[in-house]
Amino acid sequence: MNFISTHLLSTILFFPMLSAVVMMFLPKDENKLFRWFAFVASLVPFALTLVAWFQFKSSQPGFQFQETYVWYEAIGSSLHLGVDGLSLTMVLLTTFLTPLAILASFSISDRVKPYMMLFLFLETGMLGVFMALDLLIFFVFWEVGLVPMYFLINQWGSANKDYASLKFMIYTMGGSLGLLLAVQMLGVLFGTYDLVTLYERWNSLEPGAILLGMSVHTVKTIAFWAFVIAFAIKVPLWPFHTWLPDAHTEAPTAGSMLLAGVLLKLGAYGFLRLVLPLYPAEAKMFAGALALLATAAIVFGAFGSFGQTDFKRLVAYSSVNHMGFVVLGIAAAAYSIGTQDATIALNGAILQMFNHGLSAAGMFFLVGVIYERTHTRNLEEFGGLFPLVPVYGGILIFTSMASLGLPGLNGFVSEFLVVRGAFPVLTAYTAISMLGLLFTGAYILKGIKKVLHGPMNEHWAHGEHKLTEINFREIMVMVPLMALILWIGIYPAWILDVINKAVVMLF
Amino acid sequence: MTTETLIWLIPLPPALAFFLIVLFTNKSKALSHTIAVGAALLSWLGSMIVFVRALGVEHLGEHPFESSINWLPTGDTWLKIGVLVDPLTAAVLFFVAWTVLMIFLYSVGYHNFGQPAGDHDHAGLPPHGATIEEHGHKHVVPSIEPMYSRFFAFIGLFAFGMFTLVVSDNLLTLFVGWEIMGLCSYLLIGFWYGKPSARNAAVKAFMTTRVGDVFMLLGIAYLYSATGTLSFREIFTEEVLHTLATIPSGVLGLSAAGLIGLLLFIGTVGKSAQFPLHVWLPDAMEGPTPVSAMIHAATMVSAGVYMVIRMFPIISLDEKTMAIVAFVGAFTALFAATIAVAQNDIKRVLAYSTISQLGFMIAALGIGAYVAAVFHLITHAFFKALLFLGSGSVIHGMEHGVLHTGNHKVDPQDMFNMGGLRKKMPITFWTFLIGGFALSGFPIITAGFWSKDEILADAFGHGHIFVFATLAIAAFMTAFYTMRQITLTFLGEPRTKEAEHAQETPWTMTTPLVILAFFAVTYGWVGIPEHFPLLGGLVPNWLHEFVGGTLAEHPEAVEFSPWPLITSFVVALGGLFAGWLVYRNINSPAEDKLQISFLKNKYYFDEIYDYIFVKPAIWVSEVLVSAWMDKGFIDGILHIFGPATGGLGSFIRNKFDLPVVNRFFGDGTADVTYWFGGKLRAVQTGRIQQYLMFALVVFIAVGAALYFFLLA
Amino acid sequence: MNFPVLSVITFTPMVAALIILMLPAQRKNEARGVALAAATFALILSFWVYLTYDQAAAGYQFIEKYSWLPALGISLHFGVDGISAPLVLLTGVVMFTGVLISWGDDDKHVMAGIQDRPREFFAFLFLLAGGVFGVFVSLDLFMLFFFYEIAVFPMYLLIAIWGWIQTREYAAMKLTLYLFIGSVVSLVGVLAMYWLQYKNTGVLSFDMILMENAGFSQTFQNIWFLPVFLGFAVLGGIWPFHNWSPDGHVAAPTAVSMFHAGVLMKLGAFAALRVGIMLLPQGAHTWSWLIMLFAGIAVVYGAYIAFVQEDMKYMIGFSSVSHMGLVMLGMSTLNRNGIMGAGIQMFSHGVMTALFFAITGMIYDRSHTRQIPELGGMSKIMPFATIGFIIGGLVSMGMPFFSGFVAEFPIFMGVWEVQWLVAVIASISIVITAAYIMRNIRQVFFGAMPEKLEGHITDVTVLDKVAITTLCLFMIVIGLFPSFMVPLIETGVENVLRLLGGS
Amino acid sequence: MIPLSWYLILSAALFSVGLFGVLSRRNAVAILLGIELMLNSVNINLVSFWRYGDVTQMAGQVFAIIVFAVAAAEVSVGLALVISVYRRRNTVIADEIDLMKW
Repeated sequence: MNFISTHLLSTILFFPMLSAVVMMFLPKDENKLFRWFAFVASLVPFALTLVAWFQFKSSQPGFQFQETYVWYEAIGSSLHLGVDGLSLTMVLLTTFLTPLAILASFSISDRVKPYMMLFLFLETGMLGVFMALDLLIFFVFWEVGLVPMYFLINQWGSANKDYASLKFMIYTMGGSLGLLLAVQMLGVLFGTYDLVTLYERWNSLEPGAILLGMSVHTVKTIAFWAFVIAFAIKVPLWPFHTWLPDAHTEAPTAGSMLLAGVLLKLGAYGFLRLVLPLYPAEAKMFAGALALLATAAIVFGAFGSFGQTDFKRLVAYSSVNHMGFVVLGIAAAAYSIGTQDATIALNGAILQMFNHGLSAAGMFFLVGVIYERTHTRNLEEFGGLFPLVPVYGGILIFTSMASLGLPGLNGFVSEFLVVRGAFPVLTAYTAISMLGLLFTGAYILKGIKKVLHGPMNEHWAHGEHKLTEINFREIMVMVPLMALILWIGIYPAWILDVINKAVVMLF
Repeated sequence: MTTETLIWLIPLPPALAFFLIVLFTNKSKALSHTIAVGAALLSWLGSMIVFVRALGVEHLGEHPFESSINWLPTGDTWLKIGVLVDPLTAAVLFFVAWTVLMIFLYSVGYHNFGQPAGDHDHAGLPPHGATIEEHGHKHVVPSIEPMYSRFFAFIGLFAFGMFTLVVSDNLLTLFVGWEIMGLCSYLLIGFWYGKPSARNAAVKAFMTTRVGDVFMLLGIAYLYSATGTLSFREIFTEEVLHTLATIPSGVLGLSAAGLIGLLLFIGTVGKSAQFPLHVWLPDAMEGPTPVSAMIHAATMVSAGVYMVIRMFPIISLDEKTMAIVAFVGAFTALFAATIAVAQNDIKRVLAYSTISQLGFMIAALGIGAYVAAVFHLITHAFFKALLFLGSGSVIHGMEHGVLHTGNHKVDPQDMFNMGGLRKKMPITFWTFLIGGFALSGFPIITAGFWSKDEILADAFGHGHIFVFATLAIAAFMTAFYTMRQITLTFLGEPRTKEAEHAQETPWTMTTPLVILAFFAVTYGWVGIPEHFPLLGGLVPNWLHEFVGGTLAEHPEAVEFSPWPLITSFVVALGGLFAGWLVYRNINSPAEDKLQISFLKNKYYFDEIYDYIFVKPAIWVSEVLVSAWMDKGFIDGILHIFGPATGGLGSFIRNKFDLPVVNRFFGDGTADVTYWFGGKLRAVQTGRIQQYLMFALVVFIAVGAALYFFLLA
Repeated sequence: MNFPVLSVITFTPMVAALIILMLPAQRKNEARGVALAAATFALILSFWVYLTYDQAAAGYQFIEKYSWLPALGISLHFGVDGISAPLVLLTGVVMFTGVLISWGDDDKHVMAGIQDRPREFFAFLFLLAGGVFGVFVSLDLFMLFFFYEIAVFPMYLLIAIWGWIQTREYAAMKLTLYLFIGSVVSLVGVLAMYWLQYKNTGVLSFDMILMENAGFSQTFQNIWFLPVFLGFAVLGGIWPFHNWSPDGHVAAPTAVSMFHAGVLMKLGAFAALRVGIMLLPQGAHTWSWLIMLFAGIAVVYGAYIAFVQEDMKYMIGFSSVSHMGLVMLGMSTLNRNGIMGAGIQMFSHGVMTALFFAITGMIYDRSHTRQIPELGGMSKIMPFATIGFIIGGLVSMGMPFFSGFVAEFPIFMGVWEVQWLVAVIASISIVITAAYIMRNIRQVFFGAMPEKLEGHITDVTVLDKVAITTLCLFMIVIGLFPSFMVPLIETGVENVLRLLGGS
Repeated sequence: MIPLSWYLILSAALFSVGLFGVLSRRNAVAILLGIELMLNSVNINLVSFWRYGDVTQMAGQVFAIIVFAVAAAEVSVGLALVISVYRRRNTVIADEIDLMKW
């Protein structure tokens, strides 16, 4: 057992990948076996993360459970894993959502083995980003995470999956081109990719020096924007968000659960882990621009979502809206780094990442439940489903209220903290983004009204496509999500304490 | 059990009831309503115990019952949330507990518990009655509500929201309770989601209150960032208030306290349906009547006023904000009263009267009459709950008539289809009469008179003549439309067959009416000002002493002057008499001269808002954002890159790679060599001797060159 | 070294060629059997050489020296260093998989693989392989040229006889002419070096190790570096002289184009590095900017053109031009990261292109068309090949966890040290490569199967699967564990840097 | 004794006559004849250099004999060719045998 305790992080990281490889050798067409194998295989990292969570000493500064392995000596990069309060929360979110996503995809019946294998690879890809303390490893897992997602959308998506998956892949890769170049520059300048050393060496460059033929300041600004654009596309920030609705509507249910639940957090995590520590001065200088884009994301995300007729696109745009709050929090923190407002804003931003992960995954799953039964996502064709499927209706209202940010549930706590943190620093932007918050309510209620309310829907009431109630398995997917949503809504301190200490130590 | 833990426990029973019903007992109706009413009873009991203990403590204002826990870590400090019972909370807790319990009890009867299930009742539409075989002939009897247990779950959650709001010691949990009530009002107004009007009303209610909430959230954020804390005890200290008053907020020239007060006040405007954001409340009548009672009397709207009362110390720091508050309150009072006069639906009249009475309270706060506002809040809660429940039982009775005659076109809520119900429904009539008189401020007896008179006295005393005048006119019109309502529904002869067959409602509905009627009368005697002519000294002005204690410095009672007293006498009696005189022999809307279309359609505010806000919002989101911006503009740019790469690639290939590199260099050299070879071919003439001659010539040339270069 | 492993590796294919020629014509399977045996033997040996190369000692190992023509100082001087060891392994692997792919299944009605005169085909192929082995291991300039010509000559015959009917004459002739002119140009330069060394040191020898410190003057090196480097670089597909390669690929049969792109182009790059940069270091310094310019253009140029290609082989051909441009880019930086990256990229691209051409060949043999719009739905019928092609695609995209990334990253780091603008422009090619690879995979493998192809597409044979697995294995292993190959190449790079003046 | 130069002049003259014969005669056999003349002039040269040079070195003599052998081989082959051409083309005129033109 001491192998596990000494190599905790690498076990969590590589276990899904290894189980995927093992799954390759399982006999063909044993769908039930694949499903349960993948499910159990994804539960193991979750259990280990819980072990890590309880062993994690939140008040101890710096990174814990650190492990370093030889990977690519020649260019000074090593597989250096480590977690602090911030990344442990994200690891917990990932390992919590993946089993649920796999449980949710029990209804997939075509080519189950590759599907489950891709899912486990995706989990490793995501975990890698959160655990990496080496810039190159961060970039490696950042890019690798794209491939399984691309094939999930491409192979198991709905109608125009080709366009959506290609757009998703090329858009993110194009965006992270700048990141690739900046990472190379840092590696070349300092000979090593270790984040911790990079932090001080990069910040200790005195502004006057000449670097690559330009002043350090211009180099830093260019590198800053390269990082920001790569992460903005992933978050997605306003102008770079158009891939999200397409990718979401075409992805299979479980795919969009993870896409919204975790993949969007990679971008925000990038901001927190790389942009703020590496470019404090530039972040402070361009915080205004970031805040503008964040507010645009909030407002236009809300308006975009309000205007949709496809249920899944509505929820997809809501992700743009909610992630806009995260970036607003980060921008506010960047502007007033070190003050209490910054700490509160960051607490809010990170908790919002966690909460949005839960509520978005829940919402997408519920859209998937309806889609699997009716094979349509058009809001016009629903209406009056509440009498037919009351339990589903209840759950949908609960999760919608969570994603709406109703106080008493998790959404409100993080949004309140972000607003509280951002208000004194970026008053105008926070005020405008309130318009977004208002329309968040509008489109959520539009969703509920169009799907549930109205006289009993005859079309789905009887005949061969009679709407069946949400079954036990699907409820089991929702119960943990709802429980956590309620638990964070009522008593958020258990997770916020870890985040808070991490933020205080980090910035 | 210490009072603090008891206070913590007050909100919990209804929440527990909600979860129990939703998760477990939603199948059995009896079990659900027993849990719900039991929970309401428990909270009621808790509140009463706390109220009595609070009475026992003298100077409760200085050292109230309070306890708090660490909730949110923010950097190295913690945001604390907790409970607080000071005189204001105790008073409000009293009336909330009572009204909530009465409404729970009333709902059992209202939803026809014990009646057979409807023939073709679907969840989502009001019950249409069930035909039963009874000794020979068939007749239709009201059927039980299909979503019976869901109703009790929602009002349980509603009660939890209100209790959390009342007992919370900081703005955050207050806001939590506030929004939960917003959710429950959405769920309950849209209870019969089958009806399109109910669906739209629910969304309208939630969205309009949400507009207010958004500003309130900004206010809370501003307050929290300015003072570093949200709990009332820490904010209402001298130095914090002073700093707030002095820092300029840079907006509209208000001080920080002024802006915070204004932002929070906009939240109340949304929640208590004051002037600009009042449109949702009349539509909220779509919900079942106990809900309207709950929303418009006991809890939701009074929560808005309660928050302004709670924030009074901050708002009173800035006279500009106070002026705005006073103006909004007074204007709403008059504005709503004018509309109420022209309404035919019994519940809509009461809805507008609620808006107008809330206008009274807000105006009272605007002019600084703190105790009067609290007093009117409490009395209004009682008699408005009474009126709503009374109207509910009237409608219930009328439904009996409709089911009896079987013609469903007659709207049981329209007052012109009623008339002469005093004989059919005596208890309802008498309790409704007491409520009506309390609302219109019938002198001396009813509580409404004392609280309204207190407000008028304060307005007159502090020299706010303009406010005093508008409130007096509003009071007159209140009395007028109340009497109109009573005459149309109860007095005179039944105008339709359905009205003849109306029956008295069962005991579960009438007992709450009687209890509330009792309070509507007796509660007034608790706040009679000392130097009132005859009755002055009889009962000590308990309310003034007790509630006044919440503020730091005790507000001194205004000295007596006869004028406000006379005006309230004249206004009340005059209005009542005028109402009865005009409407005693009108029995169809045509004859009613006051049905001016302008008032009837509520000054067309709904259409204006729809035109100014809703339509553009839809256009912006559908056309501007998702169609133009996302699909057209941003995707447009993206769709340039793909083909552009293709174009560049084919350009390089077809224009440069093939022609230049391939043809020119590659095959070009081949052609040159080919050409050169072609030229050389001429040398191969085939004749041997030419070859030899050529060889000789070359031999000689080379020999000469060598000789010339090397040797020479 | 008691056992002369390098000479055995070099001459096994040639001996095998002779044996195959002696077999009677109609005994096809026997010819293929002998070929496979020889290829496997060579692979095992080259793998053994790769593993037992002592990284600590670095420098040239497995040295063998047999005098061949002492009068002119020519000796059969074999030796392997950090850079050439992986390439020997690459040749072994590509030869092994090439033979497997060409086996084909002649019993079913689909005549995949080489059916007509396999005997001669394998003979010439092995001659080619022997030549390539010779170049990688020879330390004697003359011997290098000797094997170089042996390698180029069979290419012509293989393409002209077994190639694609429409363009095989044109392509074969163009390819051979390009390569011969290139080799002639560099031969002239080599002779100049040979002559100058004789003048300077009085020793008449083609031996590279001697030549390394022959003390060529700065001006001499400036003049002669370009002809020598560009002469070899023509075979490496450097930008202005790249056009023979795509046409050659399209016309060549599967195994030959695997060899051609997989190994032959690396031959050119390797020879350019070994002769051009190591022997004329100062010349390399002065002209490095021009090489970087050409290489930079090649990277972007190849990617853009590949993006618009309709024919799969043209697409892969131009992507090879782009990737070989990366190799040249790595070399032109003349610093540790760049050259190391170039070394890894040579191996990684070799394996990847071999896989691409193998699978394209399988598809072509069955569907008789390589036009992407006319293909589709292959994944349902040959899932194994689909996965192979996807892994190859990911490598060519430079996706992390695959050898492509491990190779490209140090190249870009090297370029960063020299000229950051080129790095930015070259990195655009990554996205474009990703775009056309993804589009191609979707269209060919996952699109709908056109009804014209319905009937006669059969799954790939077991041998094909073995070939695909070996190639994919190498790519994934290097991607996940760079320490498998990178330290070895690093030792080779030390040697180059020492010669370049430790820059 | 006769100076060497005389022999050289003789052989040069003989060589030029032969050359002229080769270049101008139309008949193929005559061309062969001219070649024979040129070869013999060379022999004269060789022998004369041998005689006037270092007599111990037999190189001159040996070389002359080699030239005889070569001349014989060359004439036989040449005549064979001319005969076969004649059989095919019924002509021996050099100008008419120009099929080898490209």
